[in-house]
Amino acid sequence: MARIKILYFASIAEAVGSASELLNIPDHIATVKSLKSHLASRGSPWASCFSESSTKCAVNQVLATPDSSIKDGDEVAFFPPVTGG
Amino acid sequence: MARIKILYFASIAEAVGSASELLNIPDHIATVKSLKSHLASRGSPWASCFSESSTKCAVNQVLATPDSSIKDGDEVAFFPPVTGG
Amino acid sequence: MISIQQQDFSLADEYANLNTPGETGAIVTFVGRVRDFSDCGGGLYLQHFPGMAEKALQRIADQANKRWALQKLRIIHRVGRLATNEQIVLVGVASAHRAEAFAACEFIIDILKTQAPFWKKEGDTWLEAKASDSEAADHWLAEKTGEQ
Amino acid sequence: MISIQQQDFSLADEYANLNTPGETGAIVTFVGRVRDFSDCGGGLYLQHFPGMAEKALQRIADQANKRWALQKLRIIHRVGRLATNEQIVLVGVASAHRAEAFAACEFIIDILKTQAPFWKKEGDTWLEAKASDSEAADHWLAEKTGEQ
Repeated sequence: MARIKILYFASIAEAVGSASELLNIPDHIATVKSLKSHLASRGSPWASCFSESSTKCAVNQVLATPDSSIKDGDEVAFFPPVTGG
Repeated sequence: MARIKILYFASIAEAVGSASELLNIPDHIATVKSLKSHLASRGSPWASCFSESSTKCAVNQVLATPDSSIKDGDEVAFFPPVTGG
Repeated sequence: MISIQQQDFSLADEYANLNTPGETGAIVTFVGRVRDFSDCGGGLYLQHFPGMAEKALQRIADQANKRWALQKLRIIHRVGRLATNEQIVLVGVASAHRAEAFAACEFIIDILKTQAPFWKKEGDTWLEAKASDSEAADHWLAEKTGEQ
Repeated sequence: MISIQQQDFSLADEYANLNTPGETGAIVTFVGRVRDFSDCGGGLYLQHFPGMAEKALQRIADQANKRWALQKLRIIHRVGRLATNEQIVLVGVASAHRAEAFAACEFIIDILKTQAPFWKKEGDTWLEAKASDSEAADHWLAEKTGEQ
């Protein structure tokens, strides 16, 4: 069982009504892709945010791919495409 | 017989030792090309300045070609390639 | 040098700092400002990902320094609530020659727009990423050998 | 607006004048400065062709305005004796969007360098025109359809 911190930004934070949470995840959730499925399984509004392929993920502040691994103590952030500048 | 004003700039003014002159030119000198030959015929240092193909010419402050015509009252300027900015 | 801050900045001060007397031949600056979106109440709210945003700007600055011969560069990105006409972002680059300064300045803002974790909200609406911004960034990534 | 003058200019003042509150999204400025040529005594002497130089800058400004959607633009070129580190030339462009502002600003200085009748002297030597400047100008003339 891994314990991770999840951060949400911008429209995603607004949709899920939270900026961060601490989450215990079972051992079979070991990649970004499986974490997204896990979050999407919470139902609306999570389902739509985390089935969106445009939703970006960073693990420990480095941009991640669906196959990036997630381990105990990681900080995992989810956010929409950036619009700064 | 046409009377024109000639202006010299930068390295050309320095070479010929003058910034401007008023010149009466015979009727057969009616183009930039023939004026350059006329000035080059004055001998050194004119010969080298006015046989240089890189020497630019403007007639009445508009960039001219060798075939541009020259008439009474014109202001004709000679200068090297520009180096501002 | 990179900064992420709520407070405004002074182009004049940043310009003065970019100059190295006798060495700098060209300084190019870009400033982005808030346009009038009064149909959404006006102004912008800018959110960022603290920590990751600083790293992203530093990485973009490092890439620009590696790709072009630059003397100094400066990136400032503001966050929080910004009213119409306020300054949002500054990119300033100093070089011996203008081609490098122009290329690096435009590169930095183009890459920043697509890679640095900042998000803009107008009124109640989070802005959508623009295809034109992705294309501008792709252009730099495609011409890796395009040093001028 | 274009100016040819002996006296120095203030980037801060020109930047403030380029802004149209609520409409301007991007301001790009370029400043060229005198680098150290101390082997020729230092500094520069800048000569221009009065009358024709103003017309040339105005024509370049008109071309930029025709080619890109600009809000304001400013060109200042100094003449006379300039010491090492002094400002020589300023080009400033304001637009709703950055791509236009960058393109127009670089276009103006590239074309100015090859078409406006100014000449620089370092010590006793009049500078020679650079092939790289001709190439930069040719690039703009070749991509007439390259509005971004």
